[in-house]
Amino acid sequence: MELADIGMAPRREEKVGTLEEAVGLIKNGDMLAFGGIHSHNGPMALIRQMIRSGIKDLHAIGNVSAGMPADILIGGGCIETFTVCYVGLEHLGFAPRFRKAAEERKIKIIDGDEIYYVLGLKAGAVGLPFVPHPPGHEARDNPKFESTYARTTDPYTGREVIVSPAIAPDVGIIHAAQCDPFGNVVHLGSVVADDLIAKASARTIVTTEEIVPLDSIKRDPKRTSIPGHYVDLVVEVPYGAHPLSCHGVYNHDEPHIVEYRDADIDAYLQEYVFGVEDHFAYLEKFGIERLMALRESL
Amino acid sequence: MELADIGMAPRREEKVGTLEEAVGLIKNGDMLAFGGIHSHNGPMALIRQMIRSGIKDLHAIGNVSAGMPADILIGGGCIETFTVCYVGLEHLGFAPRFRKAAEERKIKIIDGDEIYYVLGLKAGAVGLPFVPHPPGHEARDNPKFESTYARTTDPYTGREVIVSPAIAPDVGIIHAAQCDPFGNVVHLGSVVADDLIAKASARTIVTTEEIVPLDSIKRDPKRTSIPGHYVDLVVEVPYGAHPLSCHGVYNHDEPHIVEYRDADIDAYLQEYVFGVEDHFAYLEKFGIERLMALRESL
Amino acid sequence: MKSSKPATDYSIGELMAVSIARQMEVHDGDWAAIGAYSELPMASMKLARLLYAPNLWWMSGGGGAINSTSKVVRSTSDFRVIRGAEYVMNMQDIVDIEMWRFSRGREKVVAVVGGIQIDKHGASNMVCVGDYANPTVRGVGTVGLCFGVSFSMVYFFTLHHNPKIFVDQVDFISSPGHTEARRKYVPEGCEGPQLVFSPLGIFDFESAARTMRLRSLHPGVTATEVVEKTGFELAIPDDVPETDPPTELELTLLRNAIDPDGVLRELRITR
Amino acid sequence: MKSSKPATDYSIGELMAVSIARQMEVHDGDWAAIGAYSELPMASMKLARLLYAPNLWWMSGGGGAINSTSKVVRSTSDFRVIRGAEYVMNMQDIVDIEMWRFSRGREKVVAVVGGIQIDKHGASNMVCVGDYANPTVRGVGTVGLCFGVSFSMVYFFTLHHNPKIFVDQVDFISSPGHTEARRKYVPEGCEGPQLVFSPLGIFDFESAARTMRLRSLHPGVTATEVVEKTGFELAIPDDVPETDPPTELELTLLRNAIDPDGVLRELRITR
Repeated sequence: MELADIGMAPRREEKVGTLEEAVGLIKNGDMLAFGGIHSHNGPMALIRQMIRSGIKDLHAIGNVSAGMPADILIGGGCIETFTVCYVGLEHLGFAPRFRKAAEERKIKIIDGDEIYYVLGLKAGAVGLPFVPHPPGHEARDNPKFESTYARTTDPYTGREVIVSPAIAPDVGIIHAAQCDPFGNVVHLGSVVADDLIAKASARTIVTTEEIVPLDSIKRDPKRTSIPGHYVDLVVEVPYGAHPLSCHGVYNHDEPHIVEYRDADIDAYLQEYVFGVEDHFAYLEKFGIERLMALRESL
Repeated sequence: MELADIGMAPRREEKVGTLEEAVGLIKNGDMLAFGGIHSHNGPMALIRQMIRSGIKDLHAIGNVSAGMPADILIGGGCIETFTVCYVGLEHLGFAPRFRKAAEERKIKIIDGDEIYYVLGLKAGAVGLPFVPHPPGHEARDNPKFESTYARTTDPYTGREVIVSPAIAPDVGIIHAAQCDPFGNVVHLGSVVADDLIAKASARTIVTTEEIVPLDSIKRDPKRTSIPGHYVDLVVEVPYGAHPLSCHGVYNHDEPHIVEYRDADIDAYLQEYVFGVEDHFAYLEKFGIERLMALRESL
Repeated sequence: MKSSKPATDYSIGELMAVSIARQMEVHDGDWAAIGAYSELPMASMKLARLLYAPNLWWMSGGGGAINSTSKVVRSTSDFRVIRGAEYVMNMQDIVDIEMWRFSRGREKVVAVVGGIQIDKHGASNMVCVGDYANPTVRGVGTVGLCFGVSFSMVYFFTLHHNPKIFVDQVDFISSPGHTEARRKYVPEGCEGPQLVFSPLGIFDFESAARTMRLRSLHPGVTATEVVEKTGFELAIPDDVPETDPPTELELTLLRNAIDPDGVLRELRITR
Repeated sequence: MKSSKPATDYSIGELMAVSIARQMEVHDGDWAAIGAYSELPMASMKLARLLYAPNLWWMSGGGGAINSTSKVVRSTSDFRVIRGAEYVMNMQDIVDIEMWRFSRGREKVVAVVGGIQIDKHGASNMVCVGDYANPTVRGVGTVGLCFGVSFSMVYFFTLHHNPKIFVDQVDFISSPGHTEARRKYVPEGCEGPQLVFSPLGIFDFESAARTMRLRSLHPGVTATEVVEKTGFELAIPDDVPETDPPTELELTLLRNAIDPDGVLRELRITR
């Protein structure tokens, strides 16, 4: 019982909303980070909703190893610039729309490695002015992308050091197994950099398999992977990562990722994005038996 | 069953040792970091063994909020320099031997705040050359400790920024509720900066309430707070944090901390450090009933 | 929401805890940190979330527990504070918060902290009394007061009110007051010291020179007494109201739900 | 410890996995990372810990699982890899490892990774074929190859051996080889590329000019074939041994304990 229940105090506000409201927090031209890694934990339902809504000119900083979420955003015409650490489909090969757009110079690319990405987000989260890199990185092909790196002086040694910028996305979008109505997130598998994305982004949207009650969070606060104060909106979207996995809930649907890879992108988008009314209509295309077969606990 | 059990492969080596072996890894003049915070999770049994062994001239970087562990190391004559973020006894007042040594200028002090401490350890862990600070910190009394900070240029704005050095201790000592024989640590309460200390230190020693089997760790690897590859030696020391708490196992013994605070330091050390043969002889001075009364699960 | 009649029998600690809790109403939806030796603001944060700021996010000192609903204990890093919390920060999380994140431009990030000295412009000092190189009193250190130049706002509380604490100018600037140095170096949005809650009254920095000004007197305290016990010239408006006493509801919550062990009433507070 | 008789029926993937596992014997007590698209080295790490390097610590790619004992799956970030692991790294942990930590001066930190191009000095490229600004083939990105200048040692594996992969000079230096630039910029202790495991043989960089040198030929492969399929002048010693085939024990472990689903035998490997 809360005092709010008997009218003696204001009630805590829930942050729960819809995919449509989530897209409303994303503006054309925003810098966008998305969570997960490779074929895992990407906020795919929200990404499909973004494409359906015609979001444009995004500067995606992706995630540290982006696959289908990056590729479909490019294929859907949402991306102007991509900060690339890795965009590919692991053992399934290159990400075809990313590769095509890059080779045809249809998108602007900023190449930054995992240090650039992770420490950049960390700096962006807290206002560190820049990230000084350890010595040795000068031996790589940094001169080819001077827009990525700059240089300053290490006052302790007098040496010149390579530095990279802080990264502070306008919007971070994340998918996780559980989240309470106030934004407290629980990852059942890898967090990867989802916590950093939430910290660094001006607005953070969490889609989740299941909105759990606050009491579930309080049972073991050490399981909470992202504290809710970083989260602006929570959307319950079962199978919201499909065809990627949601760690600890279901595996990735590899045959469908292959189907996506090999499809004509316009036909694919017509069938699975524009041609379906909403996320549940999308799921109906796969059927309960197939979706249930993907389920697997940790 | 392992292949080593039937002689078909070499056996994984355990890192288990004694407090005496732990002290053997600490040299006079070393830079030493210790884990925990305030009256919690300090590796007190190992610290008493260090004092008993006459370790000298340490540069302690302490923990971010150090209490009795800092004070008794100073009282025991082990410290030459102390990098101070906080040394005190919370609601129990100033740390008397720290205060006396500071006011009598018997120890050298480097004042650094929590950013200096935490980001310095982070940089030390990975070889970042220095830590650039966010703007605004120039408004504090930094000029009074120029030895703490230096300055360089932010190449993105042209502004001068304050920077602090990477911190890479020679030895980190940590106490936690559980650890397996290979160094995988489990904190039941706050980790604070113990994980960073383990990462940044050239040698890391873990004292633990209980050495648990590897299978216990593998049951839920997400509970592991420090991976064992950062750990050099594991020592099982029940009540090894007494009179501080070990989060999730027992509370701090506040009456004894008060007794320590108010005691003549030489008399205290004679009674509780030099006058007892080992850790169990120390515990016998309190008796089982008192020790059991401190126990409390999370 | 102070929906209950004024109480008559309360301690000065309870009055201060309630005053801070009420102030948190303007921070509903914001984020607040307390430090060590902070039983009093710990009680305030809990009371605020129950009555005035249900959307306040707060951190219990270095132990890192967020929105703890455990009973008040004396050490804010005590692991019992983790009970009923929603997240447990490690030191990296804490430092991430201590630095700058106005990029979000939404919630304020505030601190409720103490000091061994607080001066007329609201600078605070935790490092030393006297010369830094040769101190009369060596304090605990620079700790987390780095957030004095990065948090949106800082509130001070003190358990004592005397000229040794309230000094004309601090001997070491852990966190700067409303000075030229702040205006020169500190980013906009970091608004600095707001209020001081002492055992004698509540103070702000709204004088023309942005020096400490009496805002309300606790019941039974006179302006003369405050002036005598303050080590600089305090700004005193013509009309100084009395601090609203706790209500019965606030006290009932404090004593039954928040602090059943009576930690707050046992605090050593001197005027 | 290769205590079992040579096998005769094995796939090229199994031979490569075994070769890498055996090499890990010198890294017993060290730390190793694999990346994405790494079913093969994943099997190697598991085999190494069973037979040759029980004290090896290894990380399964971006999912961050340390010392996983699960069966081989195709995605190294698959959550099933967390089963039987001892710790799960987040990206900050991973980047902390990717950077420099020779301060410990004890264990080596090694990587087993691939590349879309590898050149004669051991530089690797994951970014582009052709001009960076106008590439013929756009690769996946610079990823974690930053550790090419911070890890103690780098091992390469490739699932194909042809002149498009083994080029005279990479079109983009993701990770530098044994060049003047490495000697000028990279700290001592970071020793660079060590061995290359390809479907045709094993290679080192021990020629006088520190270029890629044939170390052993896989059974049935000739030096002439390797030379034809390599896009630069390979150093070839007078005597080149044959790569030791897997033993029955190694194959039994691979097929029953490590990779019961047969991922390794289904790998698309071309010579």
